[in-house]
Amino acid sequence: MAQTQLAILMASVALIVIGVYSAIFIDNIIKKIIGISFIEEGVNLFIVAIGYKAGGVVPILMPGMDTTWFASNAAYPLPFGLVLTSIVIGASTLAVMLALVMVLYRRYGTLSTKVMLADTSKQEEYNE
Amino acid sequence: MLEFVLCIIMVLSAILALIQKDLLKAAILTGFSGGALAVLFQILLAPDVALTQAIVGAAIVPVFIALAVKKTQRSDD
Amino acid sequence: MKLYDQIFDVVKQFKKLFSPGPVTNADVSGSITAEIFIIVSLVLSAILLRHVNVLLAALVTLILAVVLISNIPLIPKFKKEQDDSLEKMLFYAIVTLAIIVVFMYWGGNLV
Amino acid sequence: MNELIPIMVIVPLMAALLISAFSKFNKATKIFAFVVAICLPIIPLASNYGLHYFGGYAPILDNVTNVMYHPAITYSFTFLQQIFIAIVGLLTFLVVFVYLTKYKKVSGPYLFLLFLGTAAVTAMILTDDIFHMFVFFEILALAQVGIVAASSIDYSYEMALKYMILGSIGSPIMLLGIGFLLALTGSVNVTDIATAVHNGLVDITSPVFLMSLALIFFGWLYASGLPPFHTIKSGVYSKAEPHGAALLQSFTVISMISIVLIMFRIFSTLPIFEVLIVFFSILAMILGVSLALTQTDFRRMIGFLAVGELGFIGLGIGLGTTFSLTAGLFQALNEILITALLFIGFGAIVEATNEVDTRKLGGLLAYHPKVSIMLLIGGMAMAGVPPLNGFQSKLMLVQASLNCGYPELSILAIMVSIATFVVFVKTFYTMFLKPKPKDLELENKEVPRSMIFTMGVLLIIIILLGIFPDVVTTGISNFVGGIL
Repeated sequence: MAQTQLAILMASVALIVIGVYSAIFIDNIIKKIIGISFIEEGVNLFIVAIGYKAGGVVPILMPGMDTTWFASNAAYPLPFGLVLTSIVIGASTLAVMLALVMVLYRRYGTLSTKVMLADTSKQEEYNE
Repeated sequence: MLEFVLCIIMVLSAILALIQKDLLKAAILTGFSGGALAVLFQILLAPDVALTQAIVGAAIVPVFIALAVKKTQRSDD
Repeated sequence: MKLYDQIFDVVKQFKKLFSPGPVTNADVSGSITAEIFIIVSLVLSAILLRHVNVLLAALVTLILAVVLISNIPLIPKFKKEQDDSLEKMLFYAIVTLAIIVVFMYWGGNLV
Repeated sequence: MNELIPIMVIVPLMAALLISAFSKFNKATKIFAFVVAICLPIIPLASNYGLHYFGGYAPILDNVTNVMYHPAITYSFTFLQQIFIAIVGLLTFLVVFVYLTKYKKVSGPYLFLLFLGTAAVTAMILTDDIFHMFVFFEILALAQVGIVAASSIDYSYEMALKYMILGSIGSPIMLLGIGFLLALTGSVNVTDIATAVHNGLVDITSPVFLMSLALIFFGWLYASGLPPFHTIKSGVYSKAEPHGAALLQSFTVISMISIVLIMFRIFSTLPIFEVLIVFFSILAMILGVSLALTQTDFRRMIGFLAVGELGFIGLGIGLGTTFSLTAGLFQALNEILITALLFIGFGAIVEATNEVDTRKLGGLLAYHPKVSIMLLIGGMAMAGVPPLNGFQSKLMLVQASLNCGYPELSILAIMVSIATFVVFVKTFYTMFLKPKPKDLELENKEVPRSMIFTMGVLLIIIILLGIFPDVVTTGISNFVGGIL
């Protein structure tokens, strides 16, 4: 079952690479934000894959289970707890970014990063 | 076997979302990617994470993006 | 003679740096200070390579000094590369990430 | 009285939630915020040192291997945490005070963000759990973005969005590094990880361990605003309201030292760790100060200087001896105070003149003598002029790098100090001494008295720390001896 873990790792690396690619090369700001959120998903997938145990069971102790058998067969639950937090943080970050984009769209009328988030130091320094 | 299919679905829909011209389609494809990830979490023995990811990744995030698209513009040019 | 002209030309190029507004002498002298500071400090930090290899440090220091001095004014170029546009910030962030990762993977045990 | 340790995080967090919920009642909110803000510096000073285990799960001793395991999220509270939490609490109090006196109608969300940021940095420096630190680091990033976006300065939304986009690359990368560490050791407790590394349970030459260092290091660069993030960090400072910027830079410094101390405890066995930190610190000093010299917007100039000064902290930590670490941490404390003074002082000038370009200002010494004298002393403290605290920490850093056998670094540190001084002389001349330009209209606006009070308090601490540095350095040195 090592193939499963390998495939999962490949998929998470692919997601991270897609995210990094979109951060540099995609101009539309909403698509850029979508792309960057894939980095977060890839990292989450990776961390869950750490806790996975091939042929194991879900780390919930049901009544009637043998404790020693459970301890040697259950998946490692600590990474799952971390990912839960991370998912929620990612969603809230995405929401704040989209809200800022909506405000900025009203000012610029375009979604292009080159226009919206260009260098502003010259305009504001000497506006007369 | 299922996990390979899900990995491919997830990565493919991520790529497809980024090459769409229509941003609403991109939002829906993001939901596909998040949903596939949720099922993948279930296969990886993390049902609690899968539940959260199913709600957040497959429902809330696409809705957020769709709302943002509705308030701004739909086509990417 | 060419280097002299180039050094003399530096002040004119600083004018463009503050282009929309007036150029005061304090700003120009600050920029010249920054110019000298950046050359001296980069050369000085190149000397730190002597802890790796003395010959390498001498070579790098000399080459760096020649390259930096023959390329003045440096500050307009530096400032242009570090402006506020998101593209440049993202580009440099990701280039740095790639350099750190590659350096650590292949060279992490060499030091 | 170890119950006070979690209270340090809980009080600002609860205050933040209550204020944002009941911000309709203007008067009551003001009084409540003021009372909570006064409590913030007092709680750490009244508390005893010790450890706090959340949920009461005490460490478990493994009898076979004789190793302690920490199942609970642990807060450790020592002299270092005490002094930094007290200082950030004091700064929060001063900032909230300035904010409350500036506006008649307070904004609940803004106070919420200020208190949330304070709670987040307090938790970051207290915690002994690397994932707990990451969670509060993300909360801190959101609070910082909020503080920037809430200001009324032009282009603040753009800067906030840029900071968030860069952050949403930086923090998942850091989480990935934490994941690598988790995969290697099976724990997120820093003490457990450090024990595993030092006992040889982890192969420190393995690529996974090296990659975890690389990825966490990149996250640290984002958190502390060292290059390549120096432009965005200085931009964020210049786009926040002056009192907000004073608080933002303290958040940055504290998150920087709390992450770097964790990294130091885990990775200090790798020689390359110190090389990386020193390299980026040198880069930060050179780029920060040389860019500050060319700025005409004085808020931006302070922002770049603040980033350049972070290089000194990194230098002290990168050298890796007890003395240099003490110097670096003392420099961190000084920088929080000095930069806050400068941001608030220059903010007072903005408030009085409505102008941020040094080319359009001049002759302000006659109009605002108190502010200008205090700013001059603050600038001297940052550049390292003798009786002030910046001098003490920079002298320690120079001595430390000489002791380690790197005279180049001492020369570089002195050069950066001189360049910092040049920046101040130039700015002070153009703003305060140069004849007043004809088209500059000063409608005799007074600087708010609360700002002058704040600057006075900070200045007294700066001078006291400069004359009696031993009050702080002895305790920090003991702490450093404990982690080395």
